[in-house]
Amino acid sequence: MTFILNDEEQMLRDSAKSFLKQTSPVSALRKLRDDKDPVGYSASVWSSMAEMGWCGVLVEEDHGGVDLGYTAAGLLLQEMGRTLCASPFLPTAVLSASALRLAGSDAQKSAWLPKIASGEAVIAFAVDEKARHNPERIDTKAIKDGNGFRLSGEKRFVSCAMGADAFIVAARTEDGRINLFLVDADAAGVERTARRTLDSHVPADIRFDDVKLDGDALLNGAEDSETAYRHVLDAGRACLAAESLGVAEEAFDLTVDYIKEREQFGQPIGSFQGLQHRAAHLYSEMELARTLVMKALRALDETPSQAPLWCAAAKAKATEVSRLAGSEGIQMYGGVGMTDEYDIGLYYKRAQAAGEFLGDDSWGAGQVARLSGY
Amino acid sequence: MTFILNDEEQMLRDSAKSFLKQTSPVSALRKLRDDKDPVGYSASVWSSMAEMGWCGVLVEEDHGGVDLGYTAAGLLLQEMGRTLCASPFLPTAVLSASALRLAGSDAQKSAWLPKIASGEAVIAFAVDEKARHNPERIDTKAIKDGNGFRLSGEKRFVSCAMGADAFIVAARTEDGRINLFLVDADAAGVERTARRTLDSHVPADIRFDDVKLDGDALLNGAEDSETAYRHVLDAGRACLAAESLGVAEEAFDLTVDYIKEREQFGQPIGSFQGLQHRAAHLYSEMELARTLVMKALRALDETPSQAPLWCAAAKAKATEVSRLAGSEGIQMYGGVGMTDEYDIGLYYKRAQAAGEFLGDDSWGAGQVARLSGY
Amino acid sequence: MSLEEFRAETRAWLEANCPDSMRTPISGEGDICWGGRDWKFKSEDQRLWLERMVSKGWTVPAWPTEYGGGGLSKDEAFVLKEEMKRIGARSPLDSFGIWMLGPALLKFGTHEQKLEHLPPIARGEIRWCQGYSEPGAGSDLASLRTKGVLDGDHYTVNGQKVWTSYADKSDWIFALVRTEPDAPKHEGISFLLIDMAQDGVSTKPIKLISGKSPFCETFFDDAKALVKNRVGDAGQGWTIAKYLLSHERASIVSEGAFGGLNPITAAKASGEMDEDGKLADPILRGEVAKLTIDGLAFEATMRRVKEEADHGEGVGARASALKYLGTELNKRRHELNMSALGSDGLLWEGDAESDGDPARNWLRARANSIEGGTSEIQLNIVAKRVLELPGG
Amino acid sequence: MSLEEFRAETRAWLEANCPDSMRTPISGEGDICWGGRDWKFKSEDQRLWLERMVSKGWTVPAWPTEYGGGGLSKDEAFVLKEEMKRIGARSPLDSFGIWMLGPALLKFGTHEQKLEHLPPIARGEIRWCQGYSEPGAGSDLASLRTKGVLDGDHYTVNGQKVWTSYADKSDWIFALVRTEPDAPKHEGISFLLIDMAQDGVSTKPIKLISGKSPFCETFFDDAKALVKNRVGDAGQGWTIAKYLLSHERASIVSEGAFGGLNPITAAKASGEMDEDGKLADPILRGEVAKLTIDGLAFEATMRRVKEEADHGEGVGARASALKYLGTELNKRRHELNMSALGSDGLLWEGDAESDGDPARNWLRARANSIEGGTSEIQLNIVAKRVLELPGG
Repeated sequence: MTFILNDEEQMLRDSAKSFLKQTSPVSALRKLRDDKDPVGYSASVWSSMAEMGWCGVLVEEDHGGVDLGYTAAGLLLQEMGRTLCASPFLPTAVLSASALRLAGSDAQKSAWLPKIASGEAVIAFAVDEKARHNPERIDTKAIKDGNGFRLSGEKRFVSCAMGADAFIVAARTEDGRINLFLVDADAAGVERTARRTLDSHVPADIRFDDVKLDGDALLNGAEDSETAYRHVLDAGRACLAAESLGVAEEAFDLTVDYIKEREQFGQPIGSFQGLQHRAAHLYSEMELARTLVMKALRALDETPSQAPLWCAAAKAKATEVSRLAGSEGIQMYGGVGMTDEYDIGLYYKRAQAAGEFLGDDSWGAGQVARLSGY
Repeated sequence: MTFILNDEEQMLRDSAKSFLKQTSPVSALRKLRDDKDPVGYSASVWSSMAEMGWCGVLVEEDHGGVDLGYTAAGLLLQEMGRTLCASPFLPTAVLSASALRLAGSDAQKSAWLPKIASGEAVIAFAVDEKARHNPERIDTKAIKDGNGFRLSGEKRFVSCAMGADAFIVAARTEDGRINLFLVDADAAGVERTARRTLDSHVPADIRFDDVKLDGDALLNGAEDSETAYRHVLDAGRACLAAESLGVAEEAFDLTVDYIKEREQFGQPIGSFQGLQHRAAHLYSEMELARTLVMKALRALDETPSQAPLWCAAAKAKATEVSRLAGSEGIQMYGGVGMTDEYDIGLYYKRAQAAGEFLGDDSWGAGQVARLSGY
Repeated sequence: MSLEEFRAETRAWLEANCPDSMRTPISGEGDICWGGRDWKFKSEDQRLWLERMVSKGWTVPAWPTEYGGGGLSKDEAFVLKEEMKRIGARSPLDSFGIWMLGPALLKFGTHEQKLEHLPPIARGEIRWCQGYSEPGAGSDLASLRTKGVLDGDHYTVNGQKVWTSYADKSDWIFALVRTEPDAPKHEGISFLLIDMAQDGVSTKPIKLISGKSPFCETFFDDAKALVKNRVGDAGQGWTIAKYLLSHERASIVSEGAFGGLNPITAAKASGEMDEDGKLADPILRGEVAKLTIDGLAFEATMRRVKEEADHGEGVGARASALKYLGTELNKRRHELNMSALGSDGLLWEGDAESDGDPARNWLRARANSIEGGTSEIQLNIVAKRVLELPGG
Repeated sequence: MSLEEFRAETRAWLEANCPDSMRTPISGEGDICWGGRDWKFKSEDQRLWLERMVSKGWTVPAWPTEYGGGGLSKDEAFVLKEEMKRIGARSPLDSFGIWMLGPALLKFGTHEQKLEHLPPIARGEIRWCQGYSEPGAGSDLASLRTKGVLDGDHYTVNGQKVWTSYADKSDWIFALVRTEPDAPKHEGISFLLIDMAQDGVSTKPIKLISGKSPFCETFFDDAKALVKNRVGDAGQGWTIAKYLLSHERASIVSEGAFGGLNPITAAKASGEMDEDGKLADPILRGEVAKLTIDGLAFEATMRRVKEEADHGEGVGARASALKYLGTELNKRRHELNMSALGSDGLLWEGDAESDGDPARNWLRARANSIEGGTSEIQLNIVAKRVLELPGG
């Protein structure tokens, strides 16, 4: 593997940077928040992403995608992190697209992947049922019923679920295994409740009350559901870590700029060694996070067997570092860092939310210990 | 309870300070080390301690002690920490005296407590059998044999055991309970091996090979052995925490003095904000350790039911803070801190050893969680 | 009267006079009684409780009776506090007048100033706010620019303050104003009491990252402050402010030690304990245990330092270490609360009024290490004044 | 020759020429081959292995052949490294001449200097040590006081150096010496090569807290250094030293990333794993897991930065961040080793030669963040040169 971006990746990142800066700056998130947007993201930004091919970044060309791989997906999310862009990119273009690609039947793939690539369909990915992430704690049941299933259970804080056309739901079948099911958002017995979160996103709690599913709702293609489930979560962790890294980088850049300008006691506060050492420490920690994110993304693309370890490590480190960048940012801004007027607080909030989703730093450390065999 | 020392305590501390400074400065430890002293402490200092009543600090007056309580014992150890005085005070005057007092029969008390108070007897206290402290992991067996017992097992790194006349040994009886036994150091089947440790102390590994004990070797008086065992360990933790605190305080004072004097780039290094903030942080942390140590000692004297929590917390914090004081000390001293010529390294080594004994900071934190019910 | 007699009488009086609803824990800021000209009592019991306590002088039990206080000794005031705590009685009145201006006036004010201003504070009639910080001044308070020009019996004040708590709800402001422009930085500032019910004073709330707006910007536009309402001498403002800052420090610290949600109750609330009653995530549990240790240590340290201070050893610059420890600890507590709550902690608003409280309190806690002197300033103070390290 | 051909040839040569005993891991410092006038080979194989590698120029594979090197390209040198690693071949020769003086001479030396000094380094005939630090100078290298006075064809050198690694076993020293007393601090220092086999040079080992004495004090008492052995211009010493410091930084970092005991192997050795194969203490396990993450991250970061440097993005001041991260990480690793070892880690000396190694290595690691520029210096460099924060 190489840590160096190839020309294609470089171009993708540059174009993402300029697109997001123009179309989805931090003020766009503020507007979604202040308007109490019902889905929490901009449909027009989402369409533009589709036009640029982003939505199909993990979709094969046969199904209308551009198939650039996880490194590319991660680079896009890193840039989205930098401008706090809220979109269904992670749940739809990463998690759901990956699940369909790995475990979808030909029919499922043909039905959904082109719609994902074109931006027509938003699919949410429903995992957790309790407050803290744990992919083994799945109590939602899918009970065999004729050729189909009956689905019951509750999922919590599902990203972008309010605007979703369908969900991919992790549920336990009677054999105790975790399987993935495609569930129409409008199916009878599905009830979703918007949850407005501190990062101004709008996930939803979803209740499945004896929802009748056809047999072909089950994802069971080239790979079985459970294998795909674990791989998709790894991919989600690496990509979300990339977003957290972007959040950290922008928060850090804002802070460094601020302490260069801001004067106290007749000199820029960035000239005080106390702050200098902490800023340099944070920079050093970010170097580590940068490496792990890249390593995890490349592992997904090139050496999938190594991905679980690197994805868990990347998620843990990016969570830790982005929260540190946010909290140090607010402290170094001082009083104005506490005001809604400055953006630094929005970065801190997103760092917290992105950190919690798919496993925070404690969870990630535990996972690294397990995978390392101690 | 009060955090303020009463006049008696104040006097005790002041006299300990001046005695230790004169009789047992750091150079005394260096000499024991360089002479490869076989027991690792000075018999003459130990006699002087006995003359001043220290050895009987926890022994009732009936048995020749001064019975001043755990706060007094802790104050003495804190001062010993400051000069790195090595002595059998903790194993004999604290652990063994407490065990005998709590669980000794009248005969055992009459036989041993006066000897402890007078400095005639050194008794080591043998608990751990594995590398990390855990009071539940006792595999040494005491099997009933007629009116007596047969003792088999191995104890590791038992403090001051090379100079001991007897040991108090934690062993499991056939009912699965932990009991304490008084074992003569010269008994047949007892074998001890000196272990020279990094702090220049000389603990010993002790092997008990089917050692025959009389029935009255069992400590089973006013309190049963197992209750006494736990209480004695708590007391040991608080007192050892007090020693660690003394180690931290002296290391810190040395360091602060050093950075006031030492110049770099034309100014004292103590004027650089980077070091100032770290020194101030360490000072603040030491304030917390100071409180916990005092709280634990007072709890042992006044509200024993609260002692387990405070003793575990004090041990954990004092371990953490003394190690931090040592490592920050070496870093702030710079190159000369790495040389044997300066004392700071000796403080760091003792902090490490005292930290490990009777449970380090990880163990203490786990214990606090258990005792707090989570 | 002996202390025991005082305790018995106090207990009986509280039993008879504290309404039942005033013995329940406050559920949020909305339950606090702040007083002031425009105060609307939240309940009849709240009004009654204030009135009864005012009649005893027990809103400010240790102030002299002639200024509206209870005239209690330190020990008696402590007994009153204990007895109130025993029955869970709410504070009848909270205000910056009680916490900050009162102590300043008692120490630096004239008899006339005390007579004019203290009783309305004690009775909850006038609500005060504090005007120290200015935009751009931050930790460097001595660089203040709000100006007061002497003009006969009054100063004409122009400038802007920031971080004035509840200025939009207050009646008067005590403010630091540069009245001696030619004096050295620290010596040109006076401590002025300014009536906010005049055209020259206006306020604008500041929206915080927590979504709340407890602070305002306050503008002085040819505002008038009578010379008789200058506390202390002209140019003595800095001295008084420093005295008050140490009071503020103490109050922020005690807030830091205050109960509320902790990671264990949080984990219980979010269902993150396992069947053995252990925190399910072992690594998070380790972090929480270290917080428990530091929390026990900090609360006991507050008691120790108080005891030592009573014993005559003084607190002095060590207060800065406490402020640092308490506020950093409180931030850590809130961070671990959020971790223990997982996605539940992310909730910002919902149907229940308390929805979003953990997140908002987590964000609010970030200010602890900024307000009342940043953590960096406290560490500087410890380094210079406790450790006596050389100046940089 | 293509790289693949080179690999095949190299593999075959190594197979044929590396003695079996030179393919086993070194068990300690005693197994390192340092060379020098007084060198005693530890084994015949060690001698043979050095001789054979010298014959290929592969003790310094990338140096030009005329100076005793192998003349390999960067890629070829990398292949050689990989192939040696493949069979676990030991380094045939380690020395400060290879790591430090060589690069300096290659960059700043004259052709004559290179011809005179590089081949003996490559052949392990002359052992060098470094004379930079002085008592009291510490991080402030520019304040050096060792003086050199020009006297015809040589300088007369007087003064004292400290922290000269293995000076008591070395033949020559490269030293920073103040030769232009009137120039500004940084511009008055020259880089001199001094033969230690003269009466004017003496050494005294320094005993460390680890109980070892790898460093010395070195005294110059009218020692002579020929002018032709001045590297660079008079006064250019600081520039050369800075260049070398970055080399030293890199070597300390890679030592930091080096294998050896880790908390897992330590816990296994001390019997502190539970039946499930988990580290028995769950809180320690959490700390170790965080170390694992940072360790993975750091090692991969070293590879990333190397790759980026090869790709032309340069390393520059980022090397300071790496030095900081690597050394702090190594200290943490040793601390956790000690925790995992429990009382076993406390052992200082015993019957086995390796008894006490964990404790001594733990103490040795404390120097990582002091030598080669302290962590504080590295953070200063990152702050100023990477983040471009203003001067204090």
